[in-house]
Amino acid sequence: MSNMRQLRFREALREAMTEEMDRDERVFLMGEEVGHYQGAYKVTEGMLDRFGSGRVLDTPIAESGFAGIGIGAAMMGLRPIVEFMTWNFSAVAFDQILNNASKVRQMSGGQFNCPIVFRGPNGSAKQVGSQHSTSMEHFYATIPGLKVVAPAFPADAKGLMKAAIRDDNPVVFIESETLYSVKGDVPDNQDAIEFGRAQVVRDGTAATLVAYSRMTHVALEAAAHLAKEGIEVEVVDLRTLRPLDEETIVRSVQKTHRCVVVHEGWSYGGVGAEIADRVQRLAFDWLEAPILRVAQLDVGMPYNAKLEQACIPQPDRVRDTVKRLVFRDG
Amino acid sequence: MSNMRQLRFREALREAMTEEMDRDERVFLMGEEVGHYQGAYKVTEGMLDRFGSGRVLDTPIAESGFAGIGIGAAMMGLRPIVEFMTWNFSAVAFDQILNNASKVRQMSGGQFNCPIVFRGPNGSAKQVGSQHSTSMEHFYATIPGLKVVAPAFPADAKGLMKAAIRDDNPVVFIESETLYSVKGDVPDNQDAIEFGRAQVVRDGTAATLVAYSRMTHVALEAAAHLAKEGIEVEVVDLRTLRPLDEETIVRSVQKTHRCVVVHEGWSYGGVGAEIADRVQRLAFDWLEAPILRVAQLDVGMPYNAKLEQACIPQPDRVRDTVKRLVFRDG
Amino acid sequence: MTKESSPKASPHAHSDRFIEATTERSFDASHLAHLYRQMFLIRRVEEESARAYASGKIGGFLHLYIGQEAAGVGALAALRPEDNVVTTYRDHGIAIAKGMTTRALLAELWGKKTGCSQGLGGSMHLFDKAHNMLGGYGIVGGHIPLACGVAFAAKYQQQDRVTLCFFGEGAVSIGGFHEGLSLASLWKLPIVFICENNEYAMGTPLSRTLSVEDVSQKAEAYGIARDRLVVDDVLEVEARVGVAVERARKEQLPTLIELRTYRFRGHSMSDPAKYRTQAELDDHKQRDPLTQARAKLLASKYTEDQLLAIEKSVEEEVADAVKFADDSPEPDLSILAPTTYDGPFAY
Amino acid sequence: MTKESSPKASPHAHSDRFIEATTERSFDASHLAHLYRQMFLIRRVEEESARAYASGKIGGFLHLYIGQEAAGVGALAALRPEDNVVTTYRDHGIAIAKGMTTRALLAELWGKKTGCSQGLGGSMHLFDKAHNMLGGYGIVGGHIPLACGVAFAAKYQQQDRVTLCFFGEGAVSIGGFHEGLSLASLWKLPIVFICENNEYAMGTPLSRTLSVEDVSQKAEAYGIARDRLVVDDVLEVEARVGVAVERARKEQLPTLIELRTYRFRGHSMSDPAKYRTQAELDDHKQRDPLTQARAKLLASKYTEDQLLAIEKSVEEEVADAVKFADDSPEPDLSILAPTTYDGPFAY
Ligand SMILES: Cc1ncc(C[n+]2csc(CCOP(=O)(O)OP(=O)(O)O)c2C)c(N)n1
Ligand SMILES: Cc1ncc(C[n+]2csc(CCOP(=O)(O)OP(=O)(O)O)c2C)c(N)n1
Ligand SMILES: [Mg+2]
Ligand SMILES: [Mg+2]
Repeated sequence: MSNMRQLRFREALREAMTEEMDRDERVFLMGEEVGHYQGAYKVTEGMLDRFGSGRVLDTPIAESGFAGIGIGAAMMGLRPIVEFMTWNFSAVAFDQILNNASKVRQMSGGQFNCPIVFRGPNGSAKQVGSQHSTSMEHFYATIPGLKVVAPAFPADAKGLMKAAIRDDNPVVFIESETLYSVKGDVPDNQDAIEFGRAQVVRDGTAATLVAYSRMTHVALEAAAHLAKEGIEVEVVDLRTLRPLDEETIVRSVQKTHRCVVVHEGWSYGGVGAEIADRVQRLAFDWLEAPILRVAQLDVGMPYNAKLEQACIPQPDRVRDTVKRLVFRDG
Repeated sequence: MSNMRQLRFREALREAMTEEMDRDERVFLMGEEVGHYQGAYKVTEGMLDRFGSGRVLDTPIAESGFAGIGIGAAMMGLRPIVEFMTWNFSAVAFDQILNNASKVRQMSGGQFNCPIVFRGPNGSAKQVGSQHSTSMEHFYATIPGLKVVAPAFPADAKGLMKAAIRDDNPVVFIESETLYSVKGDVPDNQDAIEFGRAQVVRDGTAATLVAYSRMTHVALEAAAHLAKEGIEVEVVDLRTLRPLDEETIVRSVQKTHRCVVVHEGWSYGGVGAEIADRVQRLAFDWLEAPILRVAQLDVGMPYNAKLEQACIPQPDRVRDTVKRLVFRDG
Repeated sequence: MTKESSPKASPHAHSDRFIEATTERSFDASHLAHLYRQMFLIRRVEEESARAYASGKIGGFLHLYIGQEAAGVGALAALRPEDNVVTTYRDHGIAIAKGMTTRALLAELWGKKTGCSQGLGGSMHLFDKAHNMLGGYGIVGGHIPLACGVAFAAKYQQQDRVTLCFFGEGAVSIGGFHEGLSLASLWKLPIVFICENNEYAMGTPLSRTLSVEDVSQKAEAYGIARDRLVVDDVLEVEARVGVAVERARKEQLPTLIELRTYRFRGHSMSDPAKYRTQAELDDHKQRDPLTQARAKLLASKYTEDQLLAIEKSVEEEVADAVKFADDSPEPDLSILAPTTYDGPFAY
Repeated sequence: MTKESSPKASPHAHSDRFIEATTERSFDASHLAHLYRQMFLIRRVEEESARAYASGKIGGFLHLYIGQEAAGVGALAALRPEDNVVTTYRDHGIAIAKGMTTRALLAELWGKKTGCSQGLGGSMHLFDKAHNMLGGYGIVGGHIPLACGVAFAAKYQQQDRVTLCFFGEGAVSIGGFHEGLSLASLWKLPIVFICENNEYAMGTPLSRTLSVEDVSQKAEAYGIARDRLVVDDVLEVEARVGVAVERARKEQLPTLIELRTYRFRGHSMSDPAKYRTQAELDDHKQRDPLTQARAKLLASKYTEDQLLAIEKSVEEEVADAVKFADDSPEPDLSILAPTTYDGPFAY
């Protein structure tokens, strides 16, 4: 067994990027403030010093431009990591990701790959308001040609980031500002983690909670509360959204017969809708109650702190939803 | 009863825009080639002549720029209709729609409305390739603050376009190049049609087919085939995707106990996923089989004609899916 | 926002010698006192905000306008009340200069229902319809086309209202800037684009984002008028922006103005601003336009006592607004649906 | 794509008098014959495509390059085989000039598995990795930053490969143009931006989309070199683009070149091109660079028979490619998954 260290989420990401840049000269990093400023959220701290300005590039504010540069460079065999200061700003680069990154392999008949990682924090931070709080993951998870990764723990962040950088396809890597300081055990020799493998992070029988990224922690908190009330729920941490490990989800639901999906994005057509579809389709005969979603309230994010917290899924909302399921009659 | 005329889909849209521009000076139209060229797909034919270049504006190729201009103008009380030559090109204006149009009312505390219509053809045309064939509706349907409309018939196109123009909120209006020449009865005095009311366009008991835009016609064709085999399915034409008329869908499923959603967009988190979620949630105890989706294959659109047709839902794929449901054991 | 008199716009706006030419000219001291009060009010509001942020009353991002007051106050002094303003997340100073009350501003920062945006917008999204303040926006460059639309509406409705659109020099690299200026030029929109070049975009100096140091030069690519000046004298800013405002109002032509200014604080509260030297900061503080305006007032008919009285009235206004914000109620959940849609909720 | 010799790049590329200066100079007739063959091949391929479109062998959009051949052929003649090209949906001519075989091109248009993109890309998305043809793209302006990335990669890998990026004058208004040029300038990328100004963007003349008629002038905003010429003489295009290519290769500096050209057909097959007069079209056809090149060859050492022989070889090449495309198999469904992802499918 390898030794464990306690790392923060941001440190785990940084280690993954650093190790991959050490082993592969084709990997480089670019984004706003990733270099001299050491990263808006300090994820890339020290990397400019280590790799120099040829491989750690501070960009102007031009997401579409530098996303496009990343895509072209990836087509030529480089392996760019493009940081969006937050995923909100990827909206101005949406065309590049949708129409170039995800499609170039297919429309070139398989001649050109696009091995690029787009990464940055997603969803709400704290009171940063309507235009800075959008959960963007489902905009990308819907697009074939992309892979979408959303870890909850430092070890997964490291292993999945390494896999993302090594992947020959474009990868959308979803982080969370409110996770960056979270600590967790990371094996010394943490290697790349294969995409498409969800993890059961808590065992239970009463219901299955499916979550990812920061919401896995919310789900676990809810599960702990529920356990005190005698309700043992299983928590499945997806880790990757595309590919989606439907087998692990279905296996759990076949055991628990009930399913709640927890995520921060809007519910309409969100990742939760996709999971609801798959679970009802693949575990139809095992379900004893409808699948329920706990998602962001269907509004833009308000600035006021209490309203914001009310919009974002909280442990008590998850708990109440599970109880509605468990105590459903008929 | 009012008299009926046979109109093409594009004529119905044009009449709606023309009538609304006649009755309300604040309404104006802009987009690429909408004026002198008479519209890339001739939807706006004759409108420049009628309203002049002050109200029918040919724009440069700058979707983000003119979408933004529309949004600012709408905040000042005008009622712009912004044509995207196709919805594919809205990807470069995605930020404007997501971060400005949908959010400005809420982030101004309700002070500023954004009464704007974004419209244009969506999804596949015929062999126009990967970057020109994306079904974009679910990217918008997921966003609170927007309304999303996707009619299948000329009368609905007219009535819903009038409603869209009169609506005080931003509306995404989904058309289809392959529908523009389709004819249908339109009442002489077709007035605005309220959003959020789906229509049962064929009665049946064996299953419910839910569709919208061009796929309603595919669903109807499949239904006709199935009828020959003695399977009578009900077809629900959604007409608007946000608001979504879950009552009509659920009422139908409570009767048929089976549901298939047909749409052109990708399945992951598509409108079909949302409908699957709502149906299993709201009609759980009535369902005798899982809800199935017939969507675009999970790839970018290939150019080759046969592959393209294989990617887009066809009547036979719908028919086979229904039969799988109807003859499901257990 | 109304002013007692306005200096005449100079025909030499493009000349660099204009600065010297006008600093010598006579000026209306009471008008300057009025502008000084606005600047001082902004300064104090910002200092109070910083304090409130530290004590947790304000959350999220907070981008202070300290150091740049003369830019916004000078520019907005050239407007009529019915003219429109659109700006970025660094919007407190602009909002005040456009007429928003200190109460409505602070209550918004506090997240209260009495805030200008009912506590939903926060620091970055200040809107005030009554004063034609069309908002602060958080996506860099995204508001520039929107501002063009505001100008478009005035032209469409044949109103001679001018729109001012503020942005930082960091916005010049993004597509929204290009598309906005391009369309404004093509369609001859009554707008003035004001680039507040404060030398940094977060931690990035202009030299690392733009290959051409003179931002105003971009105007050439669009064939529109331009101007460029260092913000020292608020009256100078007013006069130079005034020329562009008149061009917009009378000729329906856009202008790009680069105001060279400086922020004394970090980009936002979380930025320790390590990327610049203390000497650089001190140098700029020594040329603080507020101090300059105060000195100029003292050198004219104003006494120290009169200025202290003005400053005291500002302190009272700020204290009142803080109390108002403290005492105001928060919005509750019932506000969310009706502010998301006008009319029935759509889901 | 290899050429027998290349005229030396002139140091006077910025001078408008350069055109006269060089038309008089000596030239390598066999090189011109080589370029003439490429142009004639493109012309004939396009005519054949139009016919195939009418008969239903080609579907979707079809944007012909007829009239513009000298632009692409001249520009690409200035490249080395290892240099890269990125262009728009109007890509047939560029692809051929970059070395794509006529077979691979036509088979692609026919949607066949033997096509350059296995029948998946179609007319607008021609890719040929072996010839460093990095694709035709359908979103106006979206490929410009991508092309900068291609140039970036060469610089990163310290290869002296130059990237040529083509776009229409319609692309100049969009954000992608601005962000691409801005970054190329800032990061000193080895790229040449070639605006093929054919006077129309679909039905819209330049005067309705740009306030500044001289597109090349945009270069000033980015502080990069520029050039502007009317495409008459393919050798002239080669020489002038050559200057920029050398600048990119030797100095790692970008250039914006405006090639003033004209398309003889509508925007795509569905466009009857009613927005221009027959006289205007005739005027341009009279100056057809193909005719000019042919005349110049005849005036040099080439005989009519030799040119007919070249033309006959082109006809044979086209006929062969048509037959090849006709006879080739279509791709089947099994191709979709492995071209969507490299490695396991992700759903
Ligand atoms: C499209 C986009 N990208 C990135 C950001 C993050 N961001 C916010 S402010 C800022 C710097 C802007 O600098 P500048 O335009 O000079 O304005 P200043 O803050 O100096 O007033 C950045 C990068 C953003 N808000 N929007
Ligand atoms: C972003 C975007 N908007 C609109 C279109 C539709 N469109 C395709 S080509 C074209 C005109 C382009 O003209 P120009 O750039 O001059 O190139 P040309 O066709 O003349 O070669 C338009 C509007 C598009 N493909 N992409
Ligand atoms: Mg700045
Ligand atoms: Mg053109």
